[in-house]
Amino acid sequence: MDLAYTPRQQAFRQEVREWLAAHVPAERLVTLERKDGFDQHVAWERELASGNWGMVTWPSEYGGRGLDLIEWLIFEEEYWAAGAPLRANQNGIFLLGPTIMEFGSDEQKARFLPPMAKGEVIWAQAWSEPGAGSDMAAIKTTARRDGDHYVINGQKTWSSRASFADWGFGLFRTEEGSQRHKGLSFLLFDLNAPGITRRPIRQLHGDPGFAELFFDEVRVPVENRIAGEGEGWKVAMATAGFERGLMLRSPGRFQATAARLMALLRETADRASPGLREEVVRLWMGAQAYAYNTYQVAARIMAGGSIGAEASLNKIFWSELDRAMHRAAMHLLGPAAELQTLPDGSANEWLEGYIFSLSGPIYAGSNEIQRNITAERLLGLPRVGAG
Amino acid sequence: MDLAYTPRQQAFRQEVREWLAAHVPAERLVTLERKDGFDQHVAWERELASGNWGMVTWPSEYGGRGLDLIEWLIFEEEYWAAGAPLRANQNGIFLLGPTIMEFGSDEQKARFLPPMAKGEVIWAQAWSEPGAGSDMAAIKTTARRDGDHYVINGQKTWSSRASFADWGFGLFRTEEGSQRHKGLSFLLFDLNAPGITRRPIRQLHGDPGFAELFFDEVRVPVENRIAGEGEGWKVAMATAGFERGLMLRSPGRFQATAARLMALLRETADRASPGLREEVVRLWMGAQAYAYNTYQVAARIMAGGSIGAEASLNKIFWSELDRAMHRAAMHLLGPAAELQTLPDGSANEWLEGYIFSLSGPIYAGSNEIQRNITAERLLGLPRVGAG
Amino acid sequence: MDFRLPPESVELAEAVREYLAGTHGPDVLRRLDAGGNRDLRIWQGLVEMGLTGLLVPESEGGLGMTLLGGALIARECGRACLAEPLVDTALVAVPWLIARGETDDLAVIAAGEKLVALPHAVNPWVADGEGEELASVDPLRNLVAAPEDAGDDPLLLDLGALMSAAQLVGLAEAMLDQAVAYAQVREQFGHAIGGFQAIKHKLADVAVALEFVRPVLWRAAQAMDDGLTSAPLHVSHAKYAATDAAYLAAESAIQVHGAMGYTYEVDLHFWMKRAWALAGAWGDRNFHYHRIEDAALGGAHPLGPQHTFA
Amino acid sequence: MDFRLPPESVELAEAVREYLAGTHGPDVLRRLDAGGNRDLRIWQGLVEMGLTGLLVPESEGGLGMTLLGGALIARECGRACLAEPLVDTALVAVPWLIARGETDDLAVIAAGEKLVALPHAVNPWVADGEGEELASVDPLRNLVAAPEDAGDDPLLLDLGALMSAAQLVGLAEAMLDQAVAYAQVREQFGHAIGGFQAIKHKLADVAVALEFVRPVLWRAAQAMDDGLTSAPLHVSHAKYAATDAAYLAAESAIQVHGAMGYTYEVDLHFWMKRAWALAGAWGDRNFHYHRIEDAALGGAHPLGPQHTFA
Repeated sequence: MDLAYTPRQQAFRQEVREWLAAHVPAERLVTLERKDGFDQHVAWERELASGNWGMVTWPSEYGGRGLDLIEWLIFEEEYWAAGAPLRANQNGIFLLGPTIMEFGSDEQKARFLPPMAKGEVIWAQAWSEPGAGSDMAAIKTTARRDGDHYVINGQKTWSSRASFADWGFGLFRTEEGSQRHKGLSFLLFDLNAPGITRRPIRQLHGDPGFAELFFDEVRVPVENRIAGEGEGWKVAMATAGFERGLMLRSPGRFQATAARLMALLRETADRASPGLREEVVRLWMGAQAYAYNTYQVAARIMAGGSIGAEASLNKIFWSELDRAMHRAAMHLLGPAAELQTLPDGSANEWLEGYIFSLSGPIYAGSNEIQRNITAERLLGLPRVGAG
Repeated sequence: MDLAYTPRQQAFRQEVREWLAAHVPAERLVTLERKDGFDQHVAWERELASGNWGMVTWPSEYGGRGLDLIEWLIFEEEYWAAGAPLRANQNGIFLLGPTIMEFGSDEQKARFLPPMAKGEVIWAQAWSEPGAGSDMAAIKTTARRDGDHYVINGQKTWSSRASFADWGFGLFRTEEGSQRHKGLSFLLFDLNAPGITRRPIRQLHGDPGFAELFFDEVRVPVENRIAGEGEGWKVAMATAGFERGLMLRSPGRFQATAARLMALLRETADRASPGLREEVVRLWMGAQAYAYNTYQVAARIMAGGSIGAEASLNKIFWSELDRAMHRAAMHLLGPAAELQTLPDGSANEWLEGYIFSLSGPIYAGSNEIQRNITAERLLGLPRVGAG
Repeated sequence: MDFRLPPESVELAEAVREYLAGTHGPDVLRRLDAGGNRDLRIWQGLVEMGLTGLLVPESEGGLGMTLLGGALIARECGRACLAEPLVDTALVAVPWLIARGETDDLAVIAAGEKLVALPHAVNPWVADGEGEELASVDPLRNLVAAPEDAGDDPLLLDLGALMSAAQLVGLAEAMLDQAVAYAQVREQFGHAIGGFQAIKHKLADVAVALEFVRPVLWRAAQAMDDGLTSAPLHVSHAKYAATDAAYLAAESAIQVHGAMGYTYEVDLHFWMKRAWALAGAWGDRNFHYHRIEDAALGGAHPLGPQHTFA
Repeated sequence: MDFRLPPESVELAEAVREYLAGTHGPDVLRRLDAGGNRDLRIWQGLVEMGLTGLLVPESEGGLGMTLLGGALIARECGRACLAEPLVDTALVAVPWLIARGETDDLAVIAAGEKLVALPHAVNPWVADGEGEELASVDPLRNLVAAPEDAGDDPLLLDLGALMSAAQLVGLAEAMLDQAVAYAQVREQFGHAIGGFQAIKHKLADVAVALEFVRPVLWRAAQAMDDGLTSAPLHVSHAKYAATDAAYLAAESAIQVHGAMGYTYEVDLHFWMKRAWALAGAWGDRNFHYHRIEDAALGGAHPLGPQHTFA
């Protein structure tokens, strides 16, 4: 164990820090759940890509820097410390990108990865259906084979980024009459293809962050299928693993939140209840623990290991930590918590963040599902019918 | 709503307070989970009965005072405020007594209740079996009819007080081959009857608080059956309702613990962590809330109402409150928490109480079962197979 | 000693519950959110039920009810997510004016013809007042910036806190009901999700929390009616516990709803937003905690079972 | 930057785990409890594995391992509920003596021929020391009253706290394992109880807690090995978090065991009692919280993602 950064790592940190200091927008962007804000965030993706910072771990041939996970963590730390914007490109670079690298053909890699890295094509995910949320194997939307195309009919929902994104990926039933995990394929599709209707879903805060997608005889070329026909479940599970695992939520984000929360506590220390005070310090400790854990997992992966069902532990932890941090901030703010603009004139990011944090224990596989996975796969407890 | 005590109630409180001040043993009794301590507690029961304080709500013909639930609450408040001993007679006066009053014949009432009220006969419960804990309907111990007797064979376990008590009550399968809730009868039996073997179970703290009971052709007269043959489940459910409901844990006990905990916090305030400080105050609030709730339920019962599945809410609340109060005390004591005798020479009642409190969420129907009952009967959520 | 709620207050509360359930459903909240926020017809309905005069003496044309009776109605306002400024005017301002002997406007208030928006130093805003508008997370809350000279009258604070606590309890109850209703019909893995223990126990925990907040609320209201010196402690206990119960109910309810709960389409968000708003109103969780600690740990309030109703 | 545990330390820890699993099961704990508390044969086995010399320099006949390697072994001692005073002597006293340059006894200690029981002002007792006996809830703990002149050396405190945290982690892991094993076989309602979500999720929560305590522990040990000025903060974080995880594991495990968990017959109680004891040893939860708060909130320790390894 060596918990000191190498001179090269320190130099890299310095390079990231300087680039971000020069490029991070001074003004906070409009929320990416609105069209104007989405466009701002896409512009930021392209700015990042111009500096070759889109995804530092990707091979250089696809627009990355070929760096290792430690350097990725350093990049993320600096990114969040600098208060840089959320990533409109997240579904692409963290989920679909690694999926294509693992399961895609060389042609698919060459076709899809570089524009993804450059922020030229923004991706939406399309997993859930009205009847298939936690129970994703209940997917009904079909992709019927017709020569060198699939013809998609059905509906997806909670498709994040889909109101404004360019392309989507998801699971479709390519074998007629197949059940559950069988007969599914992983397809990529152009969100502007004929036959696709997007209906933005108004979220509880009023903005359309995700959308319903209606497919009416939508033709998708067979070459847009990742891995073999009927192998979709396996591919999707790997993608979901990326999502829950290392990549979706780098510790820097939560550590930055924790640091802001500690600053808020300092400002409000004379009226914070003692329990809230200790809660905030505990949450800061939690964010630190999450970082150490991630460094440990990263070191294991760099040494040839992998992240399996432990990803569920991760997902439970960060999502409940994030909610608890924002809840604590709401309590610290007290009477100002409800205000969209704080008395000092700044936007109430804590309120916005609290609302967003409520989705954490739900998306990417609800925490109930994660606790089942933890119990069954990590602890070895039995699966029983409905239990 | 009237939250003032009447002059009569105030006078009653004064009477209780004075009697207790004159009679509560100055020295703390030895734990009733040891024979010497049990005998001390039985002596205390008889002392209580001598003042006619055994169970103030019982009709005077059975050795009570015929008082109402408010007076019972006042009695309990003074009882716990005075630091009076635990009740060896608890299974009798709070569980079996009300059961006999509701389901027993006049002969049974006359035979069993007065000696119970006087502390002359101490009762043990005998519900669980090795394969029937939370799933009480899985009871296997049989009571075969043989003329005017039942002949019991089988085994009971976790029989509280049974190491030292005189009589027991429980559920037995009186119909051969019957399943689950059917074919069970509620029987009373002399723990010294031929064929009964008691094996005290050593508890985690080392003392034998409960026992296993082995029945080998034990003959019990038919007149010891409460209610009809095969009606045992109904009777037991009513008894369990008394247990979980109003009677088992009067608020005074928890309020006394909360007051002691607040005093401990005052003593240790200069080193208690701020979160622990708020936790203690919250727990005191919880004990108060439990008291208000009990007064509300008592008022409803006095007006002709009853306590149903809400008893499950009660049981969840008091058991987890009690555990949390004792856990907080352990943390306040810090390095002294592990010591059986505190630095000031007093017995570490907090440690003893913490260990006992761990049984609260388990006995009288585990809190998992209570949450199922709450969800299904109070909220109306569906019952599903194993879920 | 009788901890039963007064039957006539319970009956009125039930009538109000039925009335609001019938006339003030989520569709009304959506319509108000789409434009207007307030609706004179809704207000007139409340006036016709006599609610504006609930605490106004009968001599002034009111119903002359107690604060406990008022708290029962405030709870119903929370349950229905009522946005009209009934609670602030009829259940907070009226008893405060009466306590100060300022009775001139009571008849007009009872007639529904005057709203009273009282500022207080503990609130950085005035609800349904006049001045610079502030945007709340709750789209149906009309807030304006507080005047700089707002007073800090302790009775007014207690009235506001008590009635906020009552609304929070009603909001939490409604959120639990919505989550239960959704869990009964939403199916995953071939079963209604309400059949899974993970969902059952989560909602049971909310039920437990509410069961042990309600009596605290009634006790606080009665303590104010009785003029106990300990009333502020009991009000703070109610507000603190109701705040936590409402947060718990909201977080549990949205989790049970899954992604649906995160949409505007599902009704839940109106209730969550109101709960987050009222949690900070009339003294936040910190404020009320400190009052409790000062009294209970500070020694002013006697502890122990023999002092339950001190 | 490489957060992997040193392979040679992990291998040794695994060997110790196997050795203790084979020679130091619950039957041994019962035998010790029935009489004697300590057993020279057990001690001799530990000596033969080289554990008494774990941190003693190779020049003095030891293995010369790091504190991180020592913490890995302390965790195994917790997992096995080992009562012999190995941790106090070999993992707390030895590195402290080395730091003070008091190396005369190291060879004798490594040979297992000398125990060192160090008092500290933060502990009201000395474990396996000499003096007036104190009764602990843990029947296998040999405590005597602390001398009045016990010092308060901060390095000694950190060493004791670090190794207590490591034992607490091992204890918690063992309690989780015991609960899982019981839940796999105990049947109610026709199913193994481990199939019910209520049990699954309770135990999953323990698994989550442990997953995020272990790296804190390793980070604290490494910070001490590296001599960071922030080491006390990291040690306090580890002790505080390990204490909570151990309490959670104990309460969850006994709940899963039901009434069986409340008996002496089931093994669990030995682990619970050790956990309750070590929770208060070498600085309790309050003590360590205050050190964390002082450093992190007080401003001495830099906050933010860019300072993860400060």
